[in-house]
Amino acid sequence: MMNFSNFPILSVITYMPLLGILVICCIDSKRHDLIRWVAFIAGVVTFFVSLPLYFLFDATTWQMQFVEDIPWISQFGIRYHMGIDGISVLLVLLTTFLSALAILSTWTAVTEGVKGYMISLLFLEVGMLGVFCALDFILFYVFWEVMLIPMYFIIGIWGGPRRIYAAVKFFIYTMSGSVLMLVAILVLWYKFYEVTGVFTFDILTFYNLGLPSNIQLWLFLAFFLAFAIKVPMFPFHTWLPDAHVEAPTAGSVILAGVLLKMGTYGFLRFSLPIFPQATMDAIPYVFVLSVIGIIYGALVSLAQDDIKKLVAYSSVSHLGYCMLGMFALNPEGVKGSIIQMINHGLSTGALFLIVGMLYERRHTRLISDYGGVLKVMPIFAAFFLLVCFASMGVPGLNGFIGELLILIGAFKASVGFGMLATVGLILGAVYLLWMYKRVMYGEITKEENRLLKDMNGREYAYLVPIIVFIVWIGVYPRPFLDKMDVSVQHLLQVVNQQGAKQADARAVEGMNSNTANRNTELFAADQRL
Amino acid sequence: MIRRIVLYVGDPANSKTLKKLGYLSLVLVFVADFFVHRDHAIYIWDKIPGWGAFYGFVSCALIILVSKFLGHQGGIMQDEDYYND
Amino acid sequence: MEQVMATIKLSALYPEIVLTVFALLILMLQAFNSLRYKEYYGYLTLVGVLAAIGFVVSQPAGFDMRVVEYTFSNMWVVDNYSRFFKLIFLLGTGLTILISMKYLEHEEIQYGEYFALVLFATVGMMIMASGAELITIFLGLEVMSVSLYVLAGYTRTRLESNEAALKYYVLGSFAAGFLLYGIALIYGSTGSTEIKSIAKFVATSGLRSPTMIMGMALLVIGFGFKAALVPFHMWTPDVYEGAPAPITAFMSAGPKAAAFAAFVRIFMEALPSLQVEWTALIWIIAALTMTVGNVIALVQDNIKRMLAYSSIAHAGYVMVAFLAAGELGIPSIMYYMLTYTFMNIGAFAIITVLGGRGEQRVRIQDYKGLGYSNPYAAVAMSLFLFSLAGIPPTGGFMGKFYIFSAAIKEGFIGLAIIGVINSVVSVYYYLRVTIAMYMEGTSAAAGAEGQLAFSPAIILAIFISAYGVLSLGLFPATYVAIAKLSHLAL
Amino acid sequence: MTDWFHPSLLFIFGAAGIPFLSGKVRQGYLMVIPLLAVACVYSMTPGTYWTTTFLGTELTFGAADKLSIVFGWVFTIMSFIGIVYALHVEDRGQHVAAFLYVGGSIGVTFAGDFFTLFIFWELMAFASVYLVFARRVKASIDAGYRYILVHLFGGVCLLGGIVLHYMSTKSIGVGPLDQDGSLGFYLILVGVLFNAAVPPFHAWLTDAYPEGTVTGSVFMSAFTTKTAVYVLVRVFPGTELLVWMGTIMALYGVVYAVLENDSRRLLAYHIISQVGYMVAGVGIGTDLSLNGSVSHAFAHIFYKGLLFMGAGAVIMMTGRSKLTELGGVYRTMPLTLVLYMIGGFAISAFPLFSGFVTKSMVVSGAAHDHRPLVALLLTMASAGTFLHTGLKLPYYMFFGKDSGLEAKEPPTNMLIAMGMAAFLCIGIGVLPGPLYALLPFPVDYHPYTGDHVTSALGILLFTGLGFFMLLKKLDPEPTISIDTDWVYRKGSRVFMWLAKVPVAGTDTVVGDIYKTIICRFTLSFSQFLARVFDLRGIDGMVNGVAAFFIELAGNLRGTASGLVRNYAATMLVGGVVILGYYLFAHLMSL
Repeated sequence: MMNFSNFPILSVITYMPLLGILVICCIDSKRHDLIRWVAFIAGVVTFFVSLPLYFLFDATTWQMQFVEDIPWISQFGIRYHMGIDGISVLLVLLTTFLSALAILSTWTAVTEGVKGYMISLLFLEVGMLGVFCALDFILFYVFWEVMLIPMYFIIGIWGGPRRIYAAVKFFIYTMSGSVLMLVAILVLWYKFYEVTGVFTFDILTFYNLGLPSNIQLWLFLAFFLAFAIKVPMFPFHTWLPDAHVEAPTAGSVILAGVLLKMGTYGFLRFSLPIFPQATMDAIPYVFVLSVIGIIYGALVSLAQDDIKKLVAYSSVSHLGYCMLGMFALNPEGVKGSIIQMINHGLSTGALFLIVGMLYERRHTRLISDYGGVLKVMPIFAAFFLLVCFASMGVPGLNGFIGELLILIGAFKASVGFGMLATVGLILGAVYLLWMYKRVMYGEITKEENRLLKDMNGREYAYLVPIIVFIVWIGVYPRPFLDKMDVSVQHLLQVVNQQGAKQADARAVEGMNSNTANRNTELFAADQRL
Repeated sequence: MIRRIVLYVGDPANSKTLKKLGYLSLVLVFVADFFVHRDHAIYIWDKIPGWGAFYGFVSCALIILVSKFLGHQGGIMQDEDYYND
Repeated sequence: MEQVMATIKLSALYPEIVLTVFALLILMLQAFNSLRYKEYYGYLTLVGVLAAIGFVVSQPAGFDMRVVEYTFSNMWVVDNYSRFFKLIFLLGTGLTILISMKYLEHEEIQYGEYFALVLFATVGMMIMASGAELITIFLGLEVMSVSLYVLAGYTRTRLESNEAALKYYVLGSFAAGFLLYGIALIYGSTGSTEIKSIAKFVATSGLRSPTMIMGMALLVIGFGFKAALVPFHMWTPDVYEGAPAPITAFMSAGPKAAAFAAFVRIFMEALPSLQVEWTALIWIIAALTMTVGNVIALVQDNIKRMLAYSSIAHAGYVMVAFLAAGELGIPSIMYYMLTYTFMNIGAFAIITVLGGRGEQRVRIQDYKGLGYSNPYAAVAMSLFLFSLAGIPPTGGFMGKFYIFSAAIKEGFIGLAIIGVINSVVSVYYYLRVTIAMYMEGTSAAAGAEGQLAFSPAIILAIFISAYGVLSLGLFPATYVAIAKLSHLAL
Repeated sequence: MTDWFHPSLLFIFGAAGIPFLSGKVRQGYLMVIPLLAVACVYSMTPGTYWTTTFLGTELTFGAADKLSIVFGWVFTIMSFIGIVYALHVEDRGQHVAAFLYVGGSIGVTFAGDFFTLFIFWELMAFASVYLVFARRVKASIDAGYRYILVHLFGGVCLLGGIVLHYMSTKSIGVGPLDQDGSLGFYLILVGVLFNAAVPPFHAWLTDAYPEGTVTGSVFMSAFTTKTAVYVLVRVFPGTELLVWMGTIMALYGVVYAVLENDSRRLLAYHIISQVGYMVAGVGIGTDLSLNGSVSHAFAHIFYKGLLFMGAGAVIMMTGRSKLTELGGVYRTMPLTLVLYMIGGFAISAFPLFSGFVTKSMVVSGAAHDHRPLVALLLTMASAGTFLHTGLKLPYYMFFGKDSGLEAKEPPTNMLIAMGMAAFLCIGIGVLPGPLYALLPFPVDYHPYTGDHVTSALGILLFTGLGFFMLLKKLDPEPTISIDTDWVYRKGSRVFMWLAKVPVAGTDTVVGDIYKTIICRFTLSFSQFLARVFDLRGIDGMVNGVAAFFIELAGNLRGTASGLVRNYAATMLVGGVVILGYYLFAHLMSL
C-alpha cells in the first residue's frame, strides 16, 4: 500500500469507466458489437485495476488506505477526499466485478440504443464506485445523486411495460430521502463550525463530534430516511419491486447487487459512528423494522407469480438480515452483515441473471408459463438450484456464512429477535424451493418450453465466476472476513465508547437547566415567527 | 437347492406336513423351557416356565386386535386417495 | 476598503454608455440603409456586449476587487457587487442575441429595434445594479421594463404575443406604482433617497415609524412583481408563454437578476435595521413562492409555461438566500443567478429551435422521440433540466447547496427543509420532459416540419450554457471566490 | 493430519468424479470409494484430528473415539453394500446424492463441535431429498418437498438450540449436555428427535421412504435415523424423557405396521419401532443399555437394509408395492425370498441372528435398571416385529393368493448386495464377539443362555401360532393409515377454514406446498400482504402523496385565468394583506 501512497489508484478506478464512455462516444451508434466490446473491456479493465486494492490492502489497520485528499471547494471546506477501509474495500471490488458481468449479460437482451445503454451502465459504475470511496460528505452526496440519472434512464428507456412509472418512482422516491440527508449534512457541518470555527465536510472528523443527543436524534432520522429508502427497509420498500421488475436484467443485477448496498454502507459509514447515542436509542426500532422486513419480504415473495418480482421481494428479506446484524452492534453481527451484503450481491445478482436467461428464451416471467424446464435445460437447472441454495443459506454456500454470523450477533443482542429472524430462514427456503419446483420440475405443460436451449458460452462466462465466489465464500470465508476485521472492531469501539460517554453526559445534562435552550437554539429561527 | 426348499414350502400340497412340523416345534420349545435353569432371572415372571410362549401368544393377539380396532373404529385407516384431492 | 469620492466620473458609466451607443448606432443604420445589412445587426450587438463586458471587468480600478466607488454625488456606485451582476446581465444578453438571430430571420421580423431594445433593457438592468439612490434605481427599472414590454409583443403577428405585452405592461405599471409609492414613503420618513444616507439616518435615529415600514412593505411588493414572487407572480406564465422564446429566455434571466440586485442592495444597505420586521414576511413569501411555483408547474403541458412556473419557484429559492443574507447569503444569490442564467437560457435556446415557425411546437408531447431524432439537443436539454432540478454534478446543485447552506447557517432549518422538499417535487415535471424525449416511443416526431436549423450561433449559445452549467457544478471554487469578494459592503 | 483422514472427504469429493465416468469404470469407481473409506476407518485410532479456528471458535472435524468409530464402521460398510445394490442404476444424480448423503452422516459422526455437526447435518437433508425426487413421479416429488421442509424445520430448531447453547456455555463441543431443561437443550433435542423419527416428529419418514427410489430408500433406511441415534447417544445419554418416548415408539411402529398395506411403508414403520429400542436404550443410559443401543443400531442397519433391498427387489421386478396386489412370487424369486427371510429373522431377533444379540441387550438393560414395564413392552414390540416383517409381509408378498405375476430374480449385483448383508446378519448373530469388542463400553453380556434362548423362541413361535390363527383378521386392506403427517397434509384445509384471510384466487394455484399447514396459511396470508397490503396499503400511501400534489396542482392551475383584472386583484389582495399585517402589528405595539 505504501508504494501507492502517491498514486491515485482510487480515482483511476473510479474514472476508468469514463474512459470507456469517451471511446464509445466516438463510435458510430450503428456498430453495436464494437460498442458492446468496448464497454465490456472497460468493465473488465476496471475490475482488474481494482484487484490491487485487495492484495495491497493492509488488513492490520483501521486507518483509511489509498487516501487522496485535495481541496475542492475551499470556501466550504469541501475536499476531494477518497479512501477505503475494511468496510468498503470488498464493496468496491463487488461493484467492479458485478458491473463487468452485468455488461456481458445484456449482450443480446438490449438491441436498440446500445450506445446510450452502455454509456449509462459505465456512468452508473462511476457513481457507485465514487460512493464507496468518497470520504467527504459533499463528494459522497454528489456521487450518490449522480447515480440516479443513469439508473433512471436504464429503467426508463430499456425497461419493461411499466418502465416509466417505475423509473420516475425510483428517482423521486430515492431523491426525497436523500435531500433530507443533505439538510442534515449541512446542519452537521454548521454545528461543527459552531464548535470549532472550521468549515469541513470530512466524514472522519465528525466521528469524534459529541453532539447533544436530541440533535443527534433529528440528524439520525434524516440520514435514516435516506438510507432506509435505499436499503430498502420496510415500509420504504415499494419502489424496489417496480424498479427491479421493470429494469432490464443488467439493471436489476446492479440495482440489487450494488445500489441497495449503498444504503447499508451508509448506515455503517455515517449513522453508526456519527450518531452513536441515537443509534443506541434506535436499536429496538430498527430491530423491529428489520425483522418485519425479513418475514414480510419472504411472505410477500411467496405470493408472487412473477419470478423477478419474487426475487425482488426476497431482497427486502435479505437486506433485513443485514440491518439486523448491523444494529446488533457486535463483531459477529456487523461482519455478518457486511459479508451478507457481498453474498446478497452475488446470489441475488445471479438469480436475476438466471431469470434474465429464462426471459431471453421465453419472454415471459410468469412462473405458470414454465414447468418441467429441468428436462430440457439440465445444466441450467443445476446452476439455478445452486444459486437458490446459496440464496437461502444452505451450509457450504456463501449465504450460510452471512446468515449464521448475523444470527449469532442477533441472538447475542436479543434472543427474541434472533428467533424471529430464524423463521425467515424457513420461509426463504419455502418460496425459493417452491418457485424452483414450479419452474423446473413437473411435466412440460407449454409446448414452447420443449425447444429451450441450454446455457450458451456467454452465459457460462458470466454465471460461472459468480458461482465460484458463492462456493468460495461458503467454504472458506476467511480471506474476506479478515479484511474487515480490524475496521469493524474500530467502528464498534467508536460507537460504543461514544455512546457510553454521551449516555452519562446526557445524564449530567439532564440536571443543569441551560440544556433546554442550547438544544432549542437549532430551531430558534423558526420560533422567531 | 434353495429353490427346491422354497418351492416345497410354498406348495399347498405340503401344507399339512408343514403344519405338523410347526406344532412339533412349538411343543419342543414349550417343553424345553421347563428344563433350562434360570440363574439370572430378574423378575418373577422370568421364573415361570413357558412364560415366553404365553406372553408371545398374548401380545401377538393383543397387537393384532388392538391395532385393527384402532384402524377401523379409531378412523386411522382411510381409502388410498384420501390425500390426493 | 478605501472609497474614492468624486462627483462626476464618466468612466464609471462606460459600460452603460457603450451599450447605449451601440443601440443608437443600430437604429441609425436601420434608418439610413433600410435593412440592407440586417443580418449583421446581431453581430454588431454582440460586439457592443463584448465591449461592455470589457469595460465592466476593467472598471473602476482594473481587476482590483476591493474598490468601491461612489460617484455622481452618491447616486451611482461601482462595486464588485454591481459588476458581478452586470456580468450576469451581459452574459444573458449575449446568449439571447445568439439565440435570437436565427429566430428573427425565421419569423421574418428581423429589424434593428429588436437588438436596440434588448440593449436598452440591459442598460436599464445595469442602472438598477449600480444605482445607489432610489430614484435612479426606479429609472433603471422603468428603462428595462418599457423595453421589455415592447419586446414581449415583438412578434406582432402572433396574438398571444400582443396579449402578453399588454398584460405585462398593465400589471407592470400597476406594480411600478407600488414601488414608487414605497420610495415616496421612505423619502418622507427619512428625508433622503440616497441609500447611504437612509442607512445612516435609520441607524442613528433608530427609526421604526409605520410609514417607514409601510414603505418597506411597498418596496417588497414592487420588487416582488419584477422578481415574480407569490402572490405577485400571476403575470409570469402568460407573459412567458406569449413572448417570443428568446425574449422569454432573456426575461427569465436578466431582469430577475436585476430586480434581486436592487432589492438586495436596498434592503441590505439602506434598511438592515428593519430586518426584524421583514424576516417573517420574506419567510412566508419564500415558502409560498417555492411551493406554488413548483406545484402548479406539475400539470403544465406547455413547456414555456412550465419553465415560467419553474422560474417562479427558483425565485423562491433565491428569496431563501435573501432571508439568510450574510457572508454566505448574498454571494449565494449571485452564484445562483449566474447558474440560473446559464441553465435557463440554455433550455430556452433549445425550445426556440424546436418551437418551429410561429412556435407551434412548444407542448411537452412535441418533444417525443427527440432523443432519437436529435440526440445532441436531447442530451443538452436533459443536462439543463437536471441542472434546474438541482441534481449533481451540475451548477444547479451547487447553487442550491450554496443557498441552503446559507439558510442553515443563519438558522432557517424549516425553510431549508421546505426548499429541498420542493426541489423533489420539481424533479417530477423536469423528468416529464426527459420522459417525452427518451421514453415515449422512438418516433422521430420531434424535429420534423418547421424546426429551425441549429445555426452555429445557437449551437455556440447552447455550448456556452452547457459549459457554464458543468463548470459551475464541477469546479465551483473560483466562481464562489469571486462571488464572496463581491459581497456587499454592509 | 497425516495419521488420520476424514472418510467424508472421500465421499464428498468422490461424488464430484461420478458425472464424468460411465459404464464399468464408474461401477468400479463407485465401489472403490466406500472400500477406501472402510480402510480409513480400519486404520483409525481414537483421538482428535483436523481442528481449525473459525471466528474465534474451535472447529473439530475429526473427533474419533470408540463410539464414533463404531458408527464409522457400519456407515462405511453399509455404503458399500448400498452402492453394490445400486450399481445398475444409470441416473448419476442418484449416485452423487447418495455419496454426499453418506459423506454427510459420516461427517456428523466425526464432528467434534456443533457447528460442523450442523453443516453435515444439513448436507444430509439436502442430499437425501434428491433420492426421493429422483423417482420423478408426482407422489414422490410431493413427498420430497414435505420431507425437505420438515427437515429444514428440524434443522432450524437444531441451529437455534446450538446458538443458544453456545451463548450460555461459550462452548460448542459435542458432548453430553447438562440436563438443565434450558430452551437450548430442548431445541437441540427436538432437532435431533426429528431426524430420529420419534413420534410425533416421525411422519416424514413413513411419508418419504416408500416414495424414494428402490435403491435410494435402502440408503435412507440406513443413515438418517441412525445418525440421529448416534447424536442422541453422544449428547443425551440418560435423558429420562427418552425412555418412554422410545418404548412408545417401539409399539407405535408395530401398531401401524399391522394396518399398513404398502410393503415399504410397513418396513418404514418398523424402522420407527426398532429405533424405539435404541432411543429407549439411550434414555436408560446405563453402560449396558447404551451398548445395546449402539450395537442394535449396528445390526439394524444391515438387516433393515436387507429387508428394504428385498422389498425393493420385488417392487422393482413386479412394479407393485401394495400387499393387496402382490402374492405368489415365491416361485420365481426364491433367492430374494430366502435373503429377505434372513433379514426378517434377524430383525425379529431369532437366536443365531444379529437382532438376537443386540436387541436383548437393550431389553435386559431396561430389566437391570428396574424398569419392568419398559422391559415387558419392548418384548411385546419384538413379538409384533416378528409378526409383520417375519410373517405377514413375506406371507402376503411371496406366498398368499397367487397374483399371477411373472417376476424374475433381480439383477446379480442386487442379489450380491443382499447376500453380503445377509452374511453380516448371520455372522454377527453367530459370533457377537467382534461387534461387542467395538462397543464404546466394556461388555460382559452373554446372549446365549438357555433360558434366554428358549423364552425368545417361545415368544417368537407362539407369535407365529397366533399369526396363523388370526390370519383372516390380518388380511391386508387397500387403505392408507392416517398419521401425524395428517396435521400438515390435511389439517391445512381445516386451518384455512378457520383462518378467514381474504385470498385472491388461491384455489387457482394448488401446489403441493399448499398441503403443509404453515404454507397454506402463510400463502393465503402472504397473498393478502402482497396483493392488498403492500400494493394498496404502503404503495398506495406513496402514490397517494404524489396523487395529492397533482390534484392540488390541477386546482391551483385554475387560478391562472388569463384575465388581467384577476391578476391585478390578486396582487392587490396580496399587497393589502401585507400592509394590513404591518399596520396591525404597529397598532398592537402602540
